[in-house]
Amino acid sequence: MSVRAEFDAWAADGRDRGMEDRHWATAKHALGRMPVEPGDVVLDLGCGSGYAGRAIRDTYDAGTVYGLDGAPKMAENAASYTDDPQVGYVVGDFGSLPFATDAIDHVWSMEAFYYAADPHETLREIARVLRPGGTFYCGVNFYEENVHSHEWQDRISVEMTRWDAGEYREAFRDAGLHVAEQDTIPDREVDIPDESAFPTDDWERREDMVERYREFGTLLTVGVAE
Amino acid sequence: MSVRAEFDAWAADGRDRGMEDRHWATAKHALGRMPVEPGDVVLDLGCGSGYAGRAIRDTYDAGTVYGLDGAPKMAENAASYTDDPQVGYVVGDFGSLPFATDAIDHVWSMEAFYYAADPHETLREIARVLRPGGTFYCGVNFYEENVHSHEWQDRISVEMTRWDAGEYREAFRDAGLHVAEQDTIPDREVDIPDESAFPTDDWERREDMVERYREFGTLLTVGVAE
Amino acid sequence: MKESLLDVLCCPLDKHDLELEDAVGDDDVESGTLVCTECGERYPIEDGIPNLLPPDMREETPA
Amino acid sequence: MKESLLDVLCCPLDKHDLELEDAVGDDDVESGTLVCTECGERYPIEDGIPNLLPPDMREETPA
Ligand SMILES: Nc1ncnc2c1ncn2[C@@H]1O[C@H](CSCC[C@H](N)C(=O)O)[C@@H](O)[C@H]1O
Ligand SMILES: Nc1ncnc2c1ncn2[C@@H]1O[C@H](CSCC[C@H](N)C(=O)O)[C@@H](O)[C@H]1O
Repeated sequence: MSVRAEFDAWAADGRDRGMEDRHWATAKHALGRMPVEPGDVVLDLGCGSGYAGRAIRDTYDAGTVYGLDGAPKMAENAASYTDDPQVGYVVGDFGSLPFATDAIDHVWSMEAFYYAADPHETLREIARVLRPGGTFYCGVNFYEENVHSHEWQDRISVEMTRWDAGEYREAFRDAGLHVAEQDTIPDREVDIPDESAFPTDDWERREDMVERYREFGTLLTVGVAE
Repeated sequence: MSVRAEFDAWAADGRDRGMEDRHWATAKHALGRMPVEPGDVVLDLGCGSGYAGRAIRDTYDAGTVYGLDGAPKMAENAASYTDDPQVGYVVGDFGSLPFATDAIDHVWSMEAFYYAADPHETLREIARVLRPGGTFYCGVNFYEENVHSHEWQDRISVEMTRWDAGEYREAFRDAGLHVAEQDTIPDREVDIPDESAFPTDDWERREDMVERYREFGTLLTVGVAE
Repeated sequence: MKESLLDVLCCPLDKHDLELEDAVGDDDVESGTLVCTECGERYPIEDGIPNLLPPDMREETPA
Repeated sequence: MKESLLDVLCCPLDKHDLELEDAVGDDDVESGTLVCTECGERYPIEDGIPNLLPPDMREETPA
């Protein structure tokens, strides 16, 4: 199934907002680290509901924020949540970004990068659209060390890339992005029930749930364009 | 009084180890974000007891770690805590680094940068010794937003630089360092007594102590050399 | 979309500039077509959102 | 100090290479002098630690 078909369905049944709620606990910490200056142009790749871009615009007084998504219904939903004229949405694919070379100060992508059909090509595209010194903030909870994420692939028709932390660093560098930082950001907010509640529908063992959220959380890799 | 006189005295009365204990709670989080690869050459500016450089060497299998300090007794103490042949210490000043251009992969500095007599010159020196794409991790708990730190200047003879977060970003860029991230890292470990214990010797009000440690913590700014 | 978006957009295929045709709406374009100044590929704007998927990924929505 | 440290060290004043003189100790130099190949400034190594403070900041330790 295509990105469009899969994620249009997600948007239609409200999963864009559901993801926003779940991803905010880690996203906000990564967003808080970004060196965005007033007036900067920021691109949110795989924006879903678009919450991250709007937070960047509000918090940092960013000049313009663009959200790109491959699913038209996601972009439509995102557009319907704001009437800020400095925020815009486009439908496009990670594989061939419709943005001019050096046009962007910062690229943000949360829980989306691993859906790229050719992640190396996507990194080269990101390096191309970023001005020299611009940053790429890439957050992923689907990654090799997070063993609890491995089964997610079975539940989704789009093929996912599962790199480990070192592979992310190497791929960034191959694409011309200096690696400035790498970190796992724990989700300290998700409610983890008492021992007695396990097994739950989703988790056999409490310690796995703790590890998944409080330890592995979201892997953040920050690149800086040459 | 000179850096040497002030901090030799600190080293002589064991304050190098005391700082190590207190700084570790925030330092370890910043250290954990560094993109150090096996074999990299790392420089610890104002190394004090040298704990950070040794942690980098051990955690990342760094090739060589050098600690620089302006107080000979600090460097002596640091050297006495390790016999790792891949770790070395030198006495030197932040104002004129005795390292070759492009010789260093990553520079680390914890609670030390604000003692530089000319912080702009020190940033230029750091940009010079870093290879293109190398990172500068700069942690400071003495900074403008941390109002509880302002009085520290009264207790020390060396003049301190008190920039706010924006001034750090601007000064980094002026010196040729792209800003990749800025964050405040809370100290979640220092013991904060119950309300009933206040005022303590050091703190009038509990909420100030909470703000100082749990909120302001250490301001981390990460630069990447052009 | 705001017309200023044209300053940063480009053709996803060959990265050349785009030109706006048949625009409905003023500064805030509701519908129209973005045309690549190099390869001539045409990209629709619908409900104010430009669709810049490469043509082979774009399933035409019924008119 | 390890002799390999010379590969990355330089004169703090003019950033030129340093040469090792009067070294005591093998690969692991206990004492000696680092001399700038350009300006000739001399920097002592004591207890295995080179003192590369600029000369005006270096207070001589009694011999
Ligand atoms: N190849 C591709 N090109 C563009 N968008 C893609 C894509 N593959 C997946 N996406 C989009 O990426 C999003 C992943 S879900 C994450 C949404 C949002 N960033 C959040 O944090 O909640 C979906 O909206 C999906 O449509
Ligand atoms: N101008 C200067 N040049 C070199 N070192 C300096 C300096 N000013 C201060 N220092 C050194 O910087 C250190 C600051 S204390 C911090 C020590 C250590 N990084 C830690 O986290 O605990 C002291 O050891 C002091 O001697």
